[in-house]
Amino acid sequence: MINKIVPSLAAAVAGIRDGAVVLVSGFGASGIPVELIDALIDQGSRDLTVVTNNAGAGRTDVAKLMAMGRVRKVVCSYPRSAGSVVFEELYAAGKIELELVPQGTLSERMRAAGAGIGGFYTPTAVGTQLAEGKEVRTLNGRDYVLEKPLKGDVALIKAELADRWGNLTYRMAARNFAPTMAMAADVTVAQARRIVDLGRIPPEEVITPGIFVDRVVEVPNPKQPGQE
Amino acid sequence: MINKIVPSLAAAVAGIRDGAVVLVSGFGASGIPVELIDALIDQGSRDLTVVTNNAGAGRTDVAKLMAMGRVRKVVCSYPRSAGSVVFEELYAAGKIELELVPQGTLSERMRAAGAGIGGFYTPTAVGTQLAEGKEVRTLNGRDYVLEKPLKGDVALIKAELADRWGNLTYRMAARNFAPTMAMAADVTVAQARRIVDLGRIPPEEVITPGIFVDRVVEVPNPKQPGQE
Amino acid sequence: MAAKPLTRDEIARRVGRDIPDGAYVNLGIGLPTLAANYVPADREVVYHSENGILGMGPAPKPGQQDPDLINAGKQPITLLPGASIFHHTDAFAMIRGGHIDLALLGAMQVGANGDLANWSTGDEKFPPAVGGAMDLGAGAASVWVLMEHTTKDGAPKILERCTYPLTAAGVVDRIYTNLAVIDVTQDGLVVREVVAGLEFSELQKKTGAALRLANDWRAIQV
Amino acid sequence: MAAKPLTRDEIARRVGRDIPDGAYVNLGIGLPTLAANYVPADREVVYHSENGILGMGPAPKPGQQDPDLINAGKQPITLLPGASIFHHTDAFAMIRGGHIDLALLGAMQVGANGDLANWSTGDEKFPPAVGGAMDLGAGAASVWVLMEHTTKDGAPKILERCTYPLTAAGVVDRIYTNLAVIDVTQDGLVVREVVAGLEFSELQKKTGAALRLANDWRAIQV
Repeated sequence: MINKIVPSLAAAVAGIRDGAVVLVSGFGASGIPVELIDALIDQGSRDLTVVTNNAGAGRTDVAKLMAMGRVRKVVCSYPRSAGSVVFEELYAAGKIELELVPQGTLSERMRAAGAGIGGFYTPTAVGTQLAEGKEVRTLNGRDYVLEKPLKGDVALIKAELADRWGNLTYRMAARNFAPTMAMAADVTVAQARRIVDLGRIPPEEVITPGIFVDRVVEVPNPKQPGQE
Repeated sequence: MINKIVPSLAAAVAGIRDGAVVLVSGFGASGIPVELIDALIDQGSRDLTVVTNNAGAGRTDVAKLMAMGRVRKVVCSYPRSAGSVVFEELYAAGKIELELVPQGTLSERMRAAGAGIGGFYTPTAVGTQLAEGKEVRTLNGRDYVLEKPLKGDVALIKAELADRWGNLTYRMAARNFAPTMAMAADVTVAQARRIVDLGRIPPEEVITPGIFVDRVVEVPNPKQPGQE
Repeated sequence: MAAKPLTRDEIARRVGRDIPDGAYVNLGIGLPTLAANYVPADREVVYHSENGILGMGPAPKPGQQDPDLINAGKQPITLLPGASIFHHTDAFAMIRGGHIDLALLGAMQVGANGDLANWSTGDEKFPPAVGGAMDLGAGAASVWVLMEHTTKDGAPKILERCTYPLTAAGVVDRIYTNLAVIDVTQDGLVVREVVAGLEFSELQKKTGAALRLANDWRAIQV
Repeated sequence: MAAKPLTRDEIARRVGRDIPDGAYVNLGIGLPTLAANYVPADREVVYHSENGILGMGPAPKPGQQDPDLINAGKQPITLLPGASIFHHTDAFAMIRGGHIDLALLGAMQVGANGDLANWSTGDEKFPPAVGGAMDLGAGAASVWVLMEHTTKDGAPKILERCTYPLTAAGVVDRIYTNLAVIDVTQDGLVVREVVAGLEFSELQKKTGAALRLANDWRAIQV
């Protein structure tokens, strides 16, 4: 029998190793898996690479993980959101590494990892600093940069409904990076507002098929980032 | 005001030029836009390149278009379905060109065209005849073939619900190639079983957002391929 | 008559008039987002957001904000009938694939060759942040820049070549400033409209690249 | 005792027993599809189809076929609770991305090096057709081949190197035939099971590549 439901947040993040690449869903405050991040904080792994669009806000969740010195490197498109004070302090002090990636390239690189694509040519960033050191190639009369897949050891994502096979739906634009990150990690962990019986999510309405999901934990009243 | 609804099948296929690359949705008999193909037959354009998974069955729709000598080339993965007699005859007589593409590569090449990707590296077909003449490259220790985007001048697809903005849903696995083909063509034409008022398709249930769709025509009782 | 530069609202109003009926439009943070308020009521425009939304409507009434309905600037939005939700990778497929008809972006500098600089001053005190700017620059079918004509210190932001790090090369089609409306053409910068009372020679002085006044130029109407 | 080769049903039955609980499995057309009927009832296996389905169930009752629920062989199928529908590009992302644990495929030839040939005999009278075979060969985490041990003419289908055009190089992990179960290892072909009554030397004669009998080999139980 397939049962991806785990009984606790601790079980959901168990086994994340030091040095792991952790993909974290969310855009701004929407879609951030706050409870899973808190569980990761408690879990204790260190030297992490965190891939996420923004670099945390305030002093909670991702920002807290960084403030604890647990994050070696951030891969993101926009680390300078309102309130990204922790990241800015660490960056200014040279205590955290940043790989800045254009937002669409960030998403496409994770999609490539999930879809078995070894690399792709994108017009984004051609002629800019973010293409420096990368192969540029003219294809069909246009210049493109070669970008490589970005794979996670773990993805932490926030869903709305889930079932024991790991099928997921999302709430409105909280969907953002989650379906792509689910494809791109060796172990994908979803917190869902509600776990429903198998078959309750109509097949045509499943957004992330369970094949991409390894663990599901129910979090009925998820916190917004920054909420204590 | 945005109104992509056209009043007739003839209007839906108007303007397709001789020599056009036409993407046609469907897998087996499921998702084939029979009425749009019939309208294309009546429309008269010639020297077409048809991109579709199978190469027609029986002597109707795509097979009929080929039998009329209107198709110069077929790009597909599996031209030898049960009953693909017309294609086989034309192929044996050297009267039609075939570009055989692995099914996943076919879909991914159209996705690349739709997503602005200039090329991608896939492990599919490495070391086979279908990689001959193509660049092979080792990335991260594995061999990949470079594949190029496959763009349509027109896509003809079959949908379930549509609205005047061109938002679409599909019926079960009739979805198959349609969402990808919708992205990949300059002009995407959808026949829909039912046109509904704007807002009737819940935002989270839209499968193909209207941005990828140019014309919608209602076909309330679509024929199955082969049905006279 | 003394020239009176446009206010931010007036720039937005001027741009709003040019957004075509039926267009798929991505709005940058700030001034570009304002422009949506000034599109004539008889036009239907579909607004796109990088986080997976098409069909954004006006801001919600106070108390009706939904934390999962926000735009790229993280402001709360509403959905219009006909809206759709999709994931980030699809949102950027729309951008990169040329499906967005028009991106309205802010800028720090624009080159006479259409180069866009709007993500970094190169100041290494701050961590760099790019968001979707490079994707939009490279991918949108048309790019219009909305900005003040000069910096707060009066330095020109329109230059022969950008001095700040580029966002995308040769992509800007049109520039709307508080002083002028300027097309970026293969033959250089062509001034279509000038704020009332401003001499062309004055405009040229505030601009770091050669301008040419269109034969049919006129005063900006707001 | 005279050796009695397995029937098609018996091959399917033998394979069914090896499909692990919880696996995501893609079934090729024909014999592989039969194997699903013989998975022990206490296992839950999720079947994938290239046309965008996960969670296929048994064939529908007559009269209950849905033309839009078909498998890769275009046969009508049903959906189990927990099934999901997605588009073709996502279906192949699952394949190419290594998310399919196991592909059961038919073959014309298999090489001792794991090479798979199952799409073309090279005969130019017929148009070639490949479908998803190359994607599955290259992408699935494990590939098991189900086939007759020899051609109808008695020629071996397991060879040192395939003579037919390849589908994928070095991808086959295990071969189930009507005579034996054979693992493809880095040290060559290792026979795990042999049909009752067949001498190893006889099996070797019907095989175009060197076989090694596993120490713990046994008779195939069906």
